[in-house]
Amino acid sequence: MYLLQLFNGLSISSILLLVALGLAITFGLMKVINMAHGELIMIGAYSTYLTQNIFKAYLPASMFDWYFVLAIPASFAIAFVVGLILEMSLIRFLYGRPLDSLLATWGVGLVLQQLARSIFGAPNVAVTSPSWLDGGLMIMDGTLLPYKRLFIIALVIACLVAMYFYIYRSHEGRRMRAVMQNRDMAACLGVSTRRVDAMTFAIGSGIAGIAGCALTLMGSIGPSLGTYYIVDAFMVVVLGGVGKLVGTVLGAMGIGMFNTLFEYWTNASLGKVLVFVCIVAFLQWKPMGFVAMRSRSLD
Amino acid sequence: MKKRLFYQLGLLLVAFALVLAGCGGNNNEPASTNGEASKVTDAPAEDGIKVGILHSQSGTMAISEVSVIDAEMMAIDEINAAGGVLGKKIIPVLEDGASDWPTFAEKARKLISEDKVATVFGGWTSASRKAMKPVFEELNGLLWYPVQYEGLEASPNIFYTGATTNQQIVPSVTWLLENRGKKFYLLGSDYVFPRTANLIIKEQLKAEGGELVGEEYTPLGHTDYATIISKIKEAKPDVVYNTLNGDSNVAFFKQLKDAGITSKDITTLSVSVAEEEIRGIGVDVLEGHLAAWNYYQTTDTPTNKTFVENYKKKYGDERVTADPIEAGYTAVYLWAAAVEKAGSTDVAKVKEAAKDLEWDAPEGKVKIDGETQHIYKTVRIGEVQSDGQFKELWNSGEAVKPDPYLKGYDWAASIQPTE
Amino acid sequence: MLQQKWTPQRIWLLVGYAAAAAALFSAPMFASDFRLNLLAKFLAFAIVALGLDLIWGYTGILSLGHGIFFGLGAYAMAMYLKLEASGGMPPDFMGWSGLKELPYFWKPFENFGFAVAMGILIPSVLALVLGYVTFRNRIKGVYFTILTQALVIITTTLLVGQQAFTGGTNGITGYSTILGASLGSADTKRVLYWITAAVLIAVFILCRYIVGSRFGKVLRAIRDGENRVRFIGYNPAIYQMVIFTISAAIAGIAGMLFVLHVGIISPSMLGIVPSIEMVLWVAIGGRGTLIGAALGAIAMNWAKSEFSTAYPEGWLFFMGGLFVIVVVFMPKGIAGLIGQIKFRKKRKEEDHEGIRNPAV
Amino acid sequence: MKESVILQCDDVTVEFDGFKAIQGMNLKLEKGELRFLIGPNGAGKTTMLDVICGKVRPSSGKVTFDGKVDITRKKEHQIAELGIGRKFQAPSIFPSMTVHENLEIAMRQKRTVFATMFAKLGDDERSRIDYQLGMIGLRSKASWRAGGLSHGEKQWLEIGMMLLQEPEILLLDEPVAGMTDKETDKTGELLHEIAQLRSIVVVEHDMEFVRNFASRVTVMHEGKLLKEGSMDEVQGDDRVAEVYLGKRRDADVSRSTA
Repeated sequence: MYLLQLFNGLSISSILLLVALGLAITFGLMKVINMAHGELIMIGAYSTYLTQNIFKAYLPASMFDWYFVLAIPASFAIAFVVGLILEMSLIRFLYGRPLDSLLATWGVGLVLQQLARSIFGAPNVAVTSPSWLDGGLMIMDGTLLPYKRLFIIALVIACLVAMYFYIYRSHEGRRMRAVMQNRDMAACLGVSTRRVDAMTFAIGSGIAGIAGCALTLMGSIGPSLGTYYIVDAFMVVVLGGVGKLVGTVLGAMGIGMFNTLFEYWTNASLGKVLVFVCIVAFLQWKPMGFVAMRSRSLD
Repeated sequence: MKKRLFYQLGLLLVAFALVLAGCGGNNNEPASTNGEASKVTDAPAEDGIKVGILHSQSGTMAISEVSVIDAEMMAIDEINAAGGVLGKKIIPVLEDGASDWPTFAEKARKLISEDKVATVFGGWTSASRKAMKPVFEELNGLLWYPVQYEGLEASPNIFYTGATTNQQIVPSVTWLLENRGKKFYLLGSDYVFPRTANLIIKEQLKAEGGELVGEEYTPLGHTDYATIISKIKEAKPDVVYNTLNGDSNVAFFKQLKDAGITSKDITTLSVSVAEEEIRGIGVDVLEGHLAAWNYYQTTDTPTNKTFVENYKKKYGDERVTADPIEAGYTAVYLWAAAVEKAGSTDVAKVKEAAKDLEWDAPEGKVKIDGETQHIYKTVRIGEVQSDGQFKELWNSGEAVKPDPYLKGYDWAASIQPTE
Repeated sequence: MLQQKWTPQRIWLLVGYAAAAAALFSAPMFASDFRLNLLAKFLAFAIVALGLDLIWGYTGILSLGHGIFFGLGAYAMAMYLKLEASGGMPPDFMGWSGLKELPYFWKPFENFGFAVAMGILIPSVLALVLGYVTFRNRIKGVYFTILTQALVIITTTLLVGQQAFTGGTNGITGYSTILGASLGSADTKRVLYWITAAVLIAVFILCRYIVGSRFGKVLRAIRDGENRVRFIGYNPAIYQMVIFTISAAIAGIAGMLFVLHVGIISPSMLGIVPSIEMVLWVAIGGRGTLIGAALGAIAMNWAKSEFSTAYPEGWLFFMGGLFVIVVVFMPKGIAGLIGQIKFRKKRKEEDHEGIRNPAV
Repeated sequence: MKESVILQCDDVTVEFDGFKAIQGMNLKLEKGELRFLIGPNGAGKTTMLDVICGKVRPSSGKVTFDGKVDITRKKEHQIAELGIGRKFQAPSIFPSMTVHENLEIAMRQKRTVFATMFAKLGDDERSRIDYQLGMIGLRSKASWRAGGLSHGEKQWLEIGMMLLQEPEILLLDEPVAGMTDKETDKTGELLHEIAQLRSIVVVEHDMEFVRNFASRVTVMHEGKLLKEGSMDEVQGDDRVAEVYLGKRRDADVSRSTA
């Protein structure tokens, strides 16, 4: 049973991580408090819903199971484009004003939610998960590890690896880090900061889209989907230490594991309270999160 | 110095304008702001009867409530097409409760005291009803509340057209004990309806020989049920009695299926999952699970046939009807019938006329109970089929008399309100 | 203001304030009962906005947890009202939650004075404790903001979960009288409105005093450069703690008034959404100006009320869009906009005087 | 002579994530002394000031103020209250407040919440501020927003704020950076004037300024004390010439961070 709890904890951590990864970029690297992140997740989920409907309508039933393979890049792409538009029309005015970005993007979130309500209707929509993700891996004494949860763990790892290579190994990534660390200097060296900003934000949004796609396997798809995850996602990033991928992973693991433990020992409501109390206490102890960066500047 | 002062003066001017706009503007010409209220209201206001429709059109509860608005509007249109009430057209005034309880109270107050509506159809959550109740009692308005709820209430200014506990929960528990097993696991969202419902169920289980093997509440908006499902597995219940709210149902049922538990392994009976919710959860995960309601789209009555047809014709073929939708629709007709009988929209007269009023609703014959202002309803237990519709497994035969305080049940003596 | 001279402008300003106060107090004469009730609610919101402006506009701390302080004040008053309605018996929701006895911590709330004191004290003490630990640990900016959100989650989950003691999601509603006077009667409502207006004016004067004092200058210095303040010899943590506590107390007072006018308090009023909305009132009105904050609260709520009536389906587009535009393109809000117009006009006249600070 | 030592740093070591910015630095400052701290970029000069004013905690070593108070465990505001004032490299004034307000809150006074809440600007305080305004030449701009001042004026304002603070020791990090020659000379004279009453430590890159105004100079290199003495002694030292004076100075372009 403890094995299963461990797995559950891992699974919750992976979902949290997936939800927070995009935020780790937009908030962690760019210092934009994007409250519309949840709505970008929602966009990813609705993209999956649309992909499913297109498959249902235009392709033979035998092909249906493969819609999900296409849905992941589709969600990424759509959320990417929305993120790009958002950055170019709005976010670029907000660099260096993190608290203002919080308020403005909250307004954006409201609009996107209502937009979803107008387009898709207020009720939830259903996404049928592909049959190859049904069932699970049976390991001893009837403990079943659902394929969907395993799939999400794998997806997170894939995203992490891709992000790692993009940020730390690619040419584009190097520019991105340069801009995030010293905008003026990067600009002096001929890096187009406008372009890099837009790309970075869009990639963060795209990853939120992937998260939305994955979440269709686990939960509801409706206009308010994003609101369920947004606060948790911020907690993950802050707990981990802003600006560090490793920190985000640790943050997600910490919250996921403790959540499962507390929920198992007490109940869901109390478990949630305890987790948040722990976060508050932890931040008192280490205000900069698990992985902190020191600086010598005055502020 | 000068600039500062001019600047403050400017602000003060704006303040003035606002205060005046906020309070003064309206009194002189009460119709003006109401005129904007809905496009329909611009029609001749004199020879119509205004009614309020107050549900959440935004926020988390919009998921459920928007369909009820549709049903109520349809009933109003039908009645108007048939000549209206007392020879006058019904004019709906729409307001958004925005899933926020104080907003419900505010809008209720506006509908009664500003728009002077004859009655209001509205509310979904218990909290929204509790928020509106004092307003209706204070201003002597009339509210028709269309959703099943936890009982223990009977306001003289509210008509309850959804089921109270003895028309849904109590009979379903009895049925489950007789047909599915004795070991119950109670799972609900952390709010008033599930907690009160489970309080009742626990007493009933004690009295009728059931066994409680677990009880769990999850915060509203909870999205991961892995831990709860392992707890359920450990407890090995025969029945999971599910009072989860809206979105949580989706996560719970999807993850229940992934954990390898089907309706054959454990029976789940839900009281908040209707046809509408099935569409959002997906038939693939819900097939075979049970629900307890008073109405299904498949309920076989002549009125229901035309009701479903008209609803689909009006709002689209893919739409479905469900219990609260039907209860909202019924509420409008019951009110109209009461007004016709009373010959007036006066609250006291309508209430008097509504006593023992009968109507052939889509769910079957319903009757208003004068004492509690609830309605007699038939209890039905249904099983989700692969087409997303319910198959009725059992019904109570005749309409059950509403008993919101469960006075007719000895075991419920301890759950009376203290006041 | 170095020398307080009776310049004509100053007199005009005082006349303006007096007229505004008079307008506030005479509103019951031309407003319908419903409108008066709405206005009273907005005035309560304006009070929170003032408190919020103290910490955000003047000290640079963004709290997304003011809903809690507002709510706790409201709950204190609601407990009193509920006990008065139930005649000291356990209120209805305790009954259907299986609680037969009135819990010990409810009992003192039968006393009106005690309830009012608690409505101020509980939020203050909570803010003091939170402020003490976080500001001492130099948690600031975004981190503080997110911490307050965590606090919101904790408080609301607890309030919802402890249904037997708090009324759960339904909150506490169904009151009858206050100090024996019926809450439903028009006279009581008018008196309550006047009390609210008076409290608003009192809080406004208090805030003006704070902002104008040297204490207020230190707060602005903290906003400009917290570390620099430290090297001058002030302990910013204490200042932040004190102003945060004052702000929370003001929110608690506003909460108590809110309950009197609205007749319900529930955990949803303490949630993240209302807390952000409160900040937005200040943002839209104009952070860093007290009148702006109060006006923002009144204007936004009035707009919300009107638009949600006029366009029940689309009002969120409008509100969301407004938030975005104001925050992004008018960081100083309505007050800033008016300031700009005035400024531009004046500038033509005194073109050569350079950039003067409007504060002196 | 012992009682005239106002500040003594013994064996101070500072580590940043394993990197030793200062290694066993000693520094003794006497009352009324004007001391210049020089050295190439990265020598640890600014960090040394940070240690004294409490911004950075040394990993080992001791800083004693006025012969009795160990200030290494005290917080910044407590150290400031004791009488150590700090001027940062980049002018750090409060930009949204007026020049007058900047001076008002910096002025030596009771700094408790209660005291500031009910403080009234008395005649005495007003004349102190007015005197200071005259000294830093900003009297005509007293009601300007400090953010609108020129760079040099900001530097002056900050010095003025420090003087109103009336500290025993002034720590100045490149006070003449960005000033015109005339302003620089004026600053130098001002420093000498102040040093009559107080002790001053100046970190400076501008060697001409150091040559013109320094009495005693401490040279740091790689976190250690390299040489201490009069300007002539320092200039004559081979090692100093090698690590510092021999190189061309380009302080205005590549500046070590504050």
